[in-house]
Amino acid sequence: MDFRFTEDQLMMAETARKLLADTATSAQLRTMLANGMARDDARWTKIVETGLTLTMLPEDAGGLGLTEADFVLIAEAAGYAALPEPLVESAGIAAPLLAAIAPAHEVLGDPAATIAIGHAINPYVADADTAAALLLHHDGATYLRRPDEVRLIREESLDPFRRLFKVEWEPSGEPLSAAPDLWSDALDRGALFMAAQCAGLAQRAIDIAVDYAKTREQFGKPIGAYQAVKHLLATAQVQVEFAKPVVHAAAIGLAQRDVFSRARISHAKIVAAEAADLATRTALQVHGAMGYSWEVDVHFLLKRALALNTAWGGPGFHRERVLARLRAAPAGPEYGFAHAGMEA
Amino acid sequence: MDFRFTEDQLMMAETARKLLADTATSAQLRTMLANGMARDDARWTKIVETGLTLTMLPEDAGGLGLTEADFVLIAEAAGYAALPEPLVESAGIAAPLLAAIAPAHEVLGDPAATIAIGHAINPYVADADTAAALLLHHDGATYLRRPDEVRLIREESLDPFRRLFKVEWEPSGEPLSAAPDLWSDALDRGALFMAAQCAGLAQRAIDIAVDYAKTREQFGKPIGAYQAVKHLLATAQVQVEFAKPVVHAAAIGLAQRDVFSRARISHAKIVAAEAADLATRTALQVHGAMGYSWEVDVHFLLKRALALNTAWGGPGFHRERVLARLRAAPAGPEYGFAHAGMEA
Amino acid sequence: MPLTYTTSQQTFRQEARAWLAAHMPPAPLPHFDATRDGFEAHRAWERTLHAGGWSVVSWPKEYGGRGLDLIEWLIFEEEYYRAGAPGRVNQNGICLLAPTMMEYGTAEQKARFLPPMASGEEIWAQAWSEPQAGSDLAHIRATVTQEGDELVLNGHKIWSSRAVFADWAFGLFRTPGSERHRGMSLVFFPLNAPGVTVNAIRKMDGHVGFAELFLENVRVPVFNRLGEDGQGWHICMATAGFERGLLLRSPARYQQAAARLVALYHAQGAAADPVLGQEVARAWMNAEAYMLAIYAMCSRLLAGGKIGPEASTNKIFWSELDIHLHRTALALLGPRAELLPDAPEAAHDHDWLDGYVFSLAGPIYAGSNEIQRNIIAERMLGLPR
Amino acid sequence: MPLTYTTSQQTFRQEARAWLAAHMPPAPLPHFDATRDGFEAHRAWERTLHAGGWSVVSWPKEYGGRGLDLIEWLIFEEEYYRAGAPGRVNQNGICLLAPTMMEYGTAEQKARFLPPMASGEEIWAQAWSEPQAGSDLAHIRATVTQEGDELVLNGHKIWSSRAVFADWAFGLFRTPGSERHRGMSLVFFPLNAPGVTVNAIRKMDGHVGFAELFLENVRVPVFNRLGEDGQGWHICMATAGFERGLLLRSPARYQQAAARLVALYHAQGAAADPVLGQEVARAWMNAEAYMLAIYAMCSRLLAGGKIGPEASTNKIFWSELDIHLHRTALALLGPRAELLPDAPEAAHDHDWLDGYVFSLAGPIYAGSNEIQRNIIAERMLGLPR
Repeated sequence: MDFRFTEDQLMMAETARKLLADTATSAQLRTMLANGMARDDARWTKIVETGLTLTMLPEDAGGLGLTEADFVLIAEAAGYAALPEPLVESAGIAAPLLAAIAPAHEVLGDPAATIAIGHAINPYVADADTAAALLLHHDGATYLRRPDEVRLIREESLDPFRRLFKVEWEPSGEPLSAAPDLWSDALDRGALFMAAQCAGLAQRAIDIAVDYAKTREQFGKPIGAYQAVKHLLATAQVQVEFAKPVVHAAAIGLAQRDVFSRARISHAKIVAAEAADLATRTALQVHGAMGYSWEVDVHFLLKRALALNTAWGGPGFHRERVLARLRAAPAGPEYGFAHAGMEA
Repeated sequence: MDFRFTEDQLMMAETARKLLADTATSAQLRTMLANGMARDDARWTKIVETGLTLTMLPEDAGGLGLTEADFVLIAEAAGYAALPEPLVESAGIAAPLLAAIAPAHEVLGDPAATIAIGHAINPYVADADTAAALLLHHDGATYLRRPDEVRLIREESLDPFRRLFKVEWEPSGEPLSAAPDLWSDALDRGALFMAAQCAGLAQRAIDIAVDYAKTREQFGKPIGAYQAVKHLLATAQVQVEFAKPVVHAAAIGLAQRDVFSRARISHAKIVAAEAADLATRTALQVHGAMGYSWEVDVHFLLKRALALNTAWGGPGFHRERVLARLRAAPAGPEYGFAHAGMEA
Repeated sequence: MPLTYTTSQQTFRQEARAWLAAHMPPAPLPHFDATRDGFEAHRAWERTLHAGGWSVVSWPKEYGGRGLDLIEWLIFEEEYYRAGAPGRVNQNGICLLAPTMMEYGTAEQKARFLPPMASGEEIWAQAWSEPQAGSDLAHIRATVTQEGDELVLNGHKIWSSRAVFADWAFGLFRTPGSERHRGMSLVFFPLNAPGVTVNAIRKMDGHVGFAELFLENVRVPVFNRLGEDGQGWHICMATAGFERGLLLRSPARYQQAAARLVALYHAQGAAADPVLGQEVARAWMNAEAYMLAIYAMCSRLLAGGKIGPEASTNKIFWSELDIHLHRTALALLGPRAELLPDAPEAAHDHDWLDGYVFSLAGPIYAGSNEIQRNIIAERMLGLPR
Repeated sequence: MPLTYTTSQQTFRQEARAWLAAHMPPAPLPHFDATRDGFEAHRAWERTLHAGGWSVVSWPKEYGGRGLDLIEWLIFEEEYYRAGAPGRVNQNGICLLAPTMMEYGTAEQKARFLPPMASGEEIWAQAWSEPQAGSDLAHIRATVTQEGDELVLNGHKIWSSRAVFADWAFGLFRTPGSERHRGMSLVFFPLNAPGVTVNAIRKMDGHVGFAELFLENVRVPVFNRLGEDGQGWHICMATAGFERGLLLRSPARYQQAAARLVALYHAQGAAADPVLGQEVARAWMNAEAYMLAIYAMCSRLLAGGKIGPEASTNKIFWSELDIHLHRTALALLGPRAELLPDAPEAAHDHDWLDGYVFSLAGPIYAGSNEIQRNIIAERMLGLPR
């Protein structure tokens, strides 16, 4: 029992954080918006070159063969940066699904290609237009389509970097796989990595607000010296501190694929989304009118938090998974880690 | 449309407040507890002499023939004083029930006598042992019993001034009345006056805490000068400010006896109980360890708030009445006051 | 005491309802902060309202009103929101400046400024804040100096709502060298006056409703000062009380939104989440509580009372209930919550998302809720500063 | 990295479980704060624990422990709460003073004080607060002066938990004339020493768990000072970190309470209110989150890390989750919630009411949550003082 990340995991996460801090700056995000760009090719190339898209691909698919516990900090970094590109959806959620079915599939051969995923829990598919392939669900089975084989109807999100589409298609022909468990695994990864992004963006919102509160003065001193502002930010930080360990434990435990691991993933999704909501609203309040303006980045985070709250299952869905775990098995100190309680 | 109390109503309330401030002091309450007294006879005599027990009795029963809108501020004053005696339950809830059935009943002849009431919504009857009579519910009908005609089993409450009893009895013989509507009216009065007491005790808790915060010093200044303490108390005061008008409107509208007036009473009960809960917990926090001690009155209020939260229907019951009103009739600005919307 | 309307109040309601039914724009107007077209469409609506005698029902007749009391104003507002009528583009003038002008303005000022405000001919922006003076208005630096019959204005204002398209603005200025609350004056200036530069600021929703204003030797007649030289702070505080306490946020606004929320919930039938049902009930109760508190306040004012620091409790309550109400709607919408109104699958009963984003500004503008809590603690509860 | 127990950890858990099953008191002990009998029953239980080698599993063997690490301590705590074993009457000593003494005490001090602490022979009270120094410990006034080999203590301490029945107390005293954080010393004194007066203070639940202490020329050997003269503040802050951050509130405590809450909810079957189901799920999640955060913290500490200001986030989180958990239980109990445990119809699965009242003290003791938020803001987030 050692609940820490390995040196390797921390190093990879640090690499991702630095890369995104350098390449997804406020100015770069705004340039994308001004130019109507769906993807920043230079940034994406660096992400690909660093191997981030290969983390969770098995080695026989040309990947690094790592696990959710290795990717979770990368997803946190993507949330922290409010990354526009679908690194998390593609490399963290969709690619492992395809690799589980067809590790030699040609789409997996190009580490720069992205894969979009249409899970029944999400009515819209993110970044479907720029994907090399879409993995679509029908009746438990998995179908693969190229974007030009389906009809994509844009459903514009409040989050200007989130490219959502309604996908119209026919589940004709042989499915890639008929195994519904694959979709259940995808849901676990989806909820987990949404939670990780939420944890990251919550911390970013607090960090931005802290920086502002140190310099902005009212009534003759920095607003961060006022107890009201301090306590707002401290309260948000407490939520983040007690969301992150849940996200991390959920990532480590995901492979269990049982009622315990699913409840922990759902727990992570609920509390990380709440932390993101509180932290981004707190950042807005601390910034005052400035935070309400387009020019300050707070709103990017606030919008992303709002979107991720319902992506891969909203609070009601995940609460029900928690309640299902409580109905299915006893609770208590000996059940903190699944199977840790002895059968004695 | 003039949503104010009359001069007469305000004067009677002021009389009640003064009387209770003078006679239900902290020292007097503590003397009662030390001596195991159920009632302070001197105080009760003054309450009776002032006519407070006669407010809502019809004139043909020797009362003042006033309404819930006249009594509601008296109930608030009783809450403010954390009054031990059952003025509200007897004069505000039980006596009008008996008067509606038998205005000439001998029990009503003695203004000092109290009446206890056993409504189905409350598993325990308050102050049953000291009552001249108990009004008991069975199958919609009303029965009257003297305490010595039933078996009283004490169920001790956290609130040391609340004398609860389980009543064991047989509904034999003729009921006093078979009309179930009387019990529905009693529930409305019960919920309303619990709400009024909660509003009063919430304000008392804030007032006590404000007084303490003005004098207690930490880190070189009064704790009330700290923004954290200010904001705790301001937040509690906001809740009180938006509970009181609901309580008052509920009292004025009670006689409507429809889905609108019942929803407003339930609304009042929910938010006044919440205000009492928040204000008493805030008072505790502001007092720190001092508030946790027996010697400071905060705990009397906190315990009363806890007890009144479930008396005459808990939050779930009253929420359901609000939802029933929303299902039964449209909502909207023209339905703020029942029947105010035109049928045009 | 009885909470029922008089016959004349009921007749007035009926009249308002009938007029609105007959004159409502056939389709929702484009947002007044988004484009000049939207702004002018709202100005036209103000003109229509004025022609019917509905733009400022509580004002004296001589300025375009009906001389009605606050209860009748509430009734009008109820019917206005019930009808789903357009937002009031001249709210800064009608709700914030006008009550102050009624109290502190000269007869000549009222005659000059109120009628075109009532008709929408002149639409007003406010210009309180400055980059270094948001919550802390005593720190404003923009100056006013008198030269003969003229006032010369200089400075930098920000977060000036409506200023991108409006005609006039009112703001606080100080005599050079004065400090804190002293030496301030409340002055009006045309936004197209020489020396005024208006730079639009985009809000987080992409609309341009704010502006920053640069004033360089802007000359206006002394006539444009409300009250005496140096009385500005006092007058401004009076305005702030009205803004927070009563006129800015009519209860009907929230009652109408709550009614839509209830309908949204009921439309989900048996599939609706009872946990959200609790929040729906809460949102409705909040709107009702706010309505009741305002009816009580208006009754006190009609009987000669004044708005005191309890105005700050109103501001906190409506801003928080508005956020809660819209959050509940978004929760009911689930994954559709994030869709912009033009998205094919966006909710069409109401623009809940826009309402939510707007609600988030509530705890910030008109004096942040942190400042309001300070006011409640210090002025209502008497805690030390 | 993998969140699984080693074989030796599992064996240890099994051993603890078996021992507890064999040695648990047959009936709940009377409350240790209520009566001397209850206190002594708990002392006897400490003796039993010690005889089995379970009273201080993480201490070095020489002082009565097993030299186990923090993960094993957590496992022991899990089994302890799972078994529903009695509250630890010597918690002030074992959890607060002992870690500090391990770090700052001399070999002689440890040899003198730790073994009787481990065995329950000497039970400890803390004596931090004074009437004018609650959250503001730098304002304490009680004094210590050295006279030869002796320290002379004078002053007035309050909110001293366990002090009514305990044997020893530790507290902060200052050199006369010193100010703020300087000149303080942490000193131990027997509660039956000449010059010590112990006045019980009743808590709101009627129990006498607190005391105020008057010290008049209480003489103790210099040996009873931990660390150097004047080092008291520094040492005390280290203790505070441990108190808030880790040892005071074991996660198992809340996991066990949450499990009982879940059972209470499930016992209501189909009649249970789904709105409360949400709160039950929340209470369970909170307990799990706290457990995970503590496992992560213990893992870092085992790898050489230190407890920093994040200890303050722990304090806030456990105190708030405890209140929420018990409130939820009371909501489930409805009208029975207010009944005292001796009432015929009181809930018998657990004393939820007493747990609730106790939880209300959580945001106050061990440094109020307001102070903790200040610490988080200033020391974790770096906001200006």
